[in-house]
Amino acid sequence: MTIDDILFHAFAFVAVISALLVIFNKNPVYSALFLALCMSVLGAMFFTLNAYFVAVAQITVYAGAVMVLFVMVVMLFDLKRESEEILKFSPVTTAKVLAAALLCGFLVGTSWLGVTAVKDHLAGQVAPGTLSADLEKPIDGKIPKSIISLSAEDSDESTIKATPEEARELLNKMGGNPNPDEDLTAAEDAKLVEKATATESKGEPIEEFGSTVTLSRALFSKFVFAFEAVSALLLVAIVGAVALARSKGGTHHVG
Amino acid sequence: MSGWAKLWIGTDMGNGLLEIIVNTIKIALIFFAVVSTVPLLVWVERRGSAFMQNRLGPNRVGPLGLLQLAADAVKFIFKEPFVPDAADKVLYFMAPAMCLLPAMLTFAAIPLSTPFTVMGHTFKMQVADINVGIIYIFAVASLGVYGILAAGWSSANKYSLLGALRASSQMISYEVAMGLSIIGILMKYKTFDLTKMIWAQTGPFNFIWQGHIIQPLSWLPNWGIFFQPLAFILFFTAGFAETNRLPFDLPEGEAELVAGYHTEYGGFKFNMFFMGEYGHMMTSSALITILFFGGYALPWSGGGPVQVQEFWMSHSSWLSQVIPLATGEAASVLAMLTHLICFSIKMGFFLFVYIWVRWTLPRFRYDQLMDLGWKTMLPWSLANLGATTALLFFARYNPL
Amino acid sequence: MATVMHVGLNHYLVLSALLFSIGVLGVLLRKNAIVILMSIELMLNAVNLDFVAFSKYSGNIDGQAMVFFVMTIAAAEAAVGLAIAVAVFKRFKEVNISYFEKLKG
Amino acid sequence: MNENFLITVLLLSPLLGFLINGFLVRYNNKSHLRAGAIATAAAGISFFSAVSLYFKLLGLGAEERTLHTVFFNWLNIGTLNINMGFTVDPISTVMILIITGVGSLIHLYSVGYMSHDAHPAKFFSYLNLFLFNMLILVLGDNLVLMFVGWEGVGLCSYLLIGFWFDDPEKAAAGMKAFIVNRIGDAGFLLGLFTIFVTFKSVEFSELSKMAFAPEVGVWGPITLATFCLFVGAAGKSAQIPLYVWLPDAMAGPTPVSALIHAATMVTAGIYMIVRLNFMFIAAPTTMHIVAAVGAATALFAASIGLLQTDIKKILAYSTVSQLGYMFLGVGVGAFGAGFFHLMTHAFFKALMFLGAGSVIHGMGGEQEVTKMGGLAKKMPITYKTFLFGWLAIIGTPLFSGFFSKDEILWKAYSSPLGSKFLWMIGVVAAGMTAFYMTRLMCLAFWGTSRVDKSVKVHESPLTMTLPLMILAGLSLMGGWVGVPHIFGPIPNLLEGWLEPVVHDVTSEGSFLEEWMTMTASVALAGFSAFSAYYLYVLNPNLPKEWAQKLKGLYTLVYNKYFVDEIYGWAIVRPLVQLSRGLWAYLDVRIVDRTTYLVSDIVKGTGAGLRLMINGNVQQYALYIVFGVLISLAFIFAR
Repeated sequence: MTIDDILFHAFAFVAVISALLVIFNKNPVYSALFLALCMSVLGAMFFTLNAYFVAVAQITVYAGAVMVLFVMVVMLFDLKRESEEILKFSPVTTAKVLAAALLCGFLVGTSWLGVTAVKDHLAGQVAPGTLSADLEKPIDGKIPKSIISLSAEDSDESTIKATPEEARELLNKMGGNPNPDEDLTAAEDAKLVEKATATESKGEPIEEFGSTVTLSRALFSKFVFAFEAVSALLLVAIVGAVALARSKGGTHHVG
Repeated sequence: MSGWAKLWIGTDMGNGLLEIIVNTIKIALIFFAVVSTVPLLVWVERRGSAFMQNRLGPNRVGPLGLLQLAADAVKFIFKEPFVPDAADKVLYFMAPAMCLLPAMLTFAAIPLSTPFTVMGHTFKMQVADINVGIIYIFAVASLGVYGILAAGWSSANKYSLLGALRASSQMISYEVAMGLSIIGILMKYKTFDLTKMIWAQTGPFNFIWQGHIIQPLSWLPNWGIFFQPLAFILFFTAGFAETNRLPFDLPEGEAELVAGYHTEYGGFKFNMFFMGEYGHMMTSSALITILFFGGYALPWSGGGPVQVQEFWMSHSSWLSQVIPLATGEAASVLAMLTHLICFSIKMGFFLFVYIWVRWTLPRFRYDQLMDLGWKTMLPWSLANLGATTALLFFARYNPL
Repeated sequence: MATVMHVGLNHYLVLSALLFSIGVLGVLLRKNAIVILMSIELMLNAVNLDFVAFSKYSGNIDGQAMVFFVMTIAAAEAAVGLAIAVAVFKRFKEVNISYFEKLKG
Repeated sequence: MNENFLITVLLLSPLLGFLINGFLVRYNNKSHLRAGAIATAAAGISFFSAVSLYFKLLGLGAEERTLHTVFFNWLNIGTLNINMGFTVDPISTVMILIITGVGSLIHLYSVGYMSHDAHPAKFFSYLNLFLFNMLILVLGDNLVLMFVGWEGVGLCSYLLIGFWFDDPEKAAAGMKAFIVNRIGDAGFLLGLFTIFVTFKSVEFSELSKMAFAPEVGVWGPITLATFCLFVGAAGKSAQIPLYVWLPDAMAGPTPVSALIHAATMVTAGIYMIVRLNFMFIAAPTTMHIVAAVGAATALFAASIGLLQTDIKKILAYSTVSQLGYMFLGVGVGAFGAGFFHLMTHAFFKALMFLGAGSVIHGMGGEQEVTKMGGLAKKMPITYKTFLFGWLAIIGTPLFSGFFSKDEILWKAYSSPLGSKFLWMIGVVAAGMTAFYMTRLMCLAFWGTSRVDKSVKVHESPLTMTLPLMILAGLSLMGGWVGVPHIFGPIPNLLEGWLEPVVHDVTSEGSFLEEWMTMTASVALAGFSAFSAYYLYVLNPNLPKEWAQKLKGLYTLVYNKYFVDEIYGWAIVRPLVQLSRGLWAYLDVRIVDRTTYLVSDIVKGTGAGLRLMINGNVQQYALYIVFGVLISLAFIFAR
């Protein structure tokens, strides 16, 4: 139990509860506020995942802008508590709930078992900590073969190959480790490897993984077309939204 | 050792218990500092406005009327809590907290001074050292809208709702101009980290042109305002709109909306809105100081303990006798105190400007406000951004 | 117990799966068009979490870049969706999803 | 300038002219000068490049005279690899010089001829497009590319024959040409496929490297391929039995007849056979067929020409007959001779068509020779130039036609593939040619005038007469490049030029025999010419009396042996009836019912599925979830 673990479980709890409240609350205002909460919590979780800029963007864009828009619209409409039951019993409702539950089961199952299986499959070659430190977990249940092969192909060779010795050498070279002769524990080794492989695979040893610089490098080089396309999409969305929502004769139209 | 302490210390949780305790103390300190600055500001506001309007202001209770603050606080706390009948109770009670919380959270990221070392432990004068500090502040500040919206809606009052909608659309609109206005200076500093920004503003005025450091006007401090005056004006103006203060206090325009979103609030709940507003004001002033006026750093000087010693030795005859004695930890404490004072002076000036402007300028009309935000400030921000980008590009400021 | 509490990639994926399924349930069950839009946002957020977690655990920044695009598209979707909701509200004085069935050719 | 650039200019200049005239000029623009200037300039630039290429080629050694350029890889499917590649070698050089040279002159001529037309830009754009396609045909370095040009010129021919499509007869003539050509093209394609299947290549350079052993019998692949290709050639070059379209094609404007239906397109068949001479040589059976068909066409068409009264029809049958000569030449293995005649024929037949055009223009659209006469004085330049053409075609010694025709006849006589019978037919056909050409001269230019009083006959403008004069010069001198050996040590330039790529069959025959055959044919031609002059100028009433006496034969020949009627009765009518039957029974009862059944099934399914699509968005979302679940189940079940 590290502080990160505790934070994760706390955040996860809040996120799931608020997500449930989003859909099971009859008052849309509360739904929107709970969704904002859920998004903020996810943003906080991104901080723990070293995605600082994305975290802040998540809070600014989702919680600060998109959800404000929702809240404003809901409040402006003055939507009241819905009188209709959300979980009214009917065959269709049952089918919907069952389908969602089944989907949930599938997804959770694949997420939990699948990744564990991948890790065990690669355990022979993987340096500790590259995918997760959680390597001792036994497999129970059937392993979907496709997921193993898919993930095995996808996993980048360069992130797997660094050994602790190499990682330490690399970090010494770039001055990341202040005491090169210090005897490191296994856990610290794992962290070093993670850091080294993350930076090495980008070819930019100076910047920390997840920093704004690395992210913006990717955004403005590899994804520059997508970036431009998305900006065009935003423009189109703005025009479309204005055209849809305005009343005839503009906002100052009388009558 | 108790169970909890074992849990904290037994894990690889940073530096363990000490950090937890220090952080808790810092959080409490900052909170109380902000909260206790508010009455002071109120006093300044009331006295200042009185002098501007050629009257006296509160001067009966205590010396210079300073105890009036305490009296007001007591009044706020002991007022009868009143809840409108049609109000959405939960949100009605939560809204003031939702307003105050972002103000506090933003102030948590402000570096107040240089770190200092006592007994081998280094303490940062900042609750949370976030490497994306400036956008963190923007992000959290944007959450302040929820409090206002919740307050307006839950009061079940048309004036409240209209005020809330006005406030929130105003805040969202000016956020855009505000965010865009500082991108130019962020490009100059090449960081989101507030501390690094301050360090980038130390020393005399200089800049990089084609790979050479040029110091044309070394009698100026190396402050951001000299590089981006337009950005300063835009940011400062948007700051008024973000804090909902005059001349942009449309949400609570008493002639039209009674008191806007807090029409139905009274007592301590109203006080919390009040504190939230002043908290925003303080964050805003602190940000202006950090972005454009060198933050806590002494002007013309470097930011380290040695430079601080040099500063005192050259500016004060009696301190020059004592200062050389301060070495190591003592020097760092001295630097911290010096910088804290420096920061307080700069920030205090802008807080005063906020008050000054409030009692000087009349209120805008709502469409004028929106026009100013979208049709004037946004284009100017964009123009500033484009010009800065071009200039930095041709100056080869950031060689790749 | 220790392995379950010790956070790894799977924890993030499971959380994401849960949030996604909740979003799906919301889309299927709720009648209020705006809440349905919110549920869609929830699903997108779940995917964002996946992206960021994978990014962290594979040491590849591309996941974070994707989150960026997802966010942008979500914002655009929300804007247009809400505009449609406003238009529907103006016409029917309610935003029940069943009114959308009446929007034919 | 390098050859790639020159070839590019050569090809793209007409294309550019086509694009400018076709798309940038307004459809109803009547400025014939502007459109004509653009088109003529395009053709002129092309001609200039062709001349440059010729000199470039001349600078190379005799065996290396091949310029090859590949623009891009066009098709690459399996083993089939086709480049957009162009070859300039001695054969194609002669062709591009003829095409662009004669073409430029005809463009220039058309400026005057089309001056009163409503859509000159359209006309000139078509002409330019034709040039472009013809150049692709002759320059293409493989059979497929040649086929592209082959079809392209067919299209242009169709468009230009039916240029005045307001007249249903002319539109029908265009369609007839198109359909008859398709029959030939089918043969061409079959030949192409056979070659590709057998030799795994369609490139001329690769095919020519393969050694073909002469093939005896009827069913060998080479024989089959060459025969199919010959069917294509017969369609394009108007040989029996596919010649019927060419006389009708005279419906088009006269410059078109001169350019397409006399000088260039109709010779594409000859060109193709010369191009593939190495392959045809290896198929003696096909060669015999080619020679026989050529000889038969020469005689048959000449006999029809004897009694025609439309000036253009006479020239058309003459063209068919001369093309028959060329096939006779290549059929007996004298590729060089056939090619030589192709060249000289291009000169004098273009000249005569243009002269005829000039006459028609001067007569205000009159085409019947019976209504002309005595035009020599009224149209002196046209008359004098036409005279050169006449002298050339009837084989007057020293004129171009004499050399080429006599070379063919001599080869037909002496080649191992030829025979005395073929020679005899050739000589008789030559005699007939002299007769009907003299008859044309008599009726149109000599004798008394039968011109209607209302018609103001006038000489044509300079833009029309200038090409005539140039072509007249060429008709005289064009043959001097191929003087036969019996005339002494004058070098046979053309033979030497073509030698590296064209492999003639060596013929045996003595010096004396060659002189004798030549004298015989010239004598016969002279006699026929004189008898025609006697019949139509000195005793103008005699032909009518003879026509009365031999009424049956006269009717038969006058009506072109009723070939069109026979085709109509034996081929077209049964086809139409069969199609009617298929439409009434097969299409309505089986095909339509099947399609209705299919559409009913689809409609029924749709009606059923429509119940699912009820506008309930959440239900759609549920379907999506089901879909995801099913996909996930598949992944897990695997």
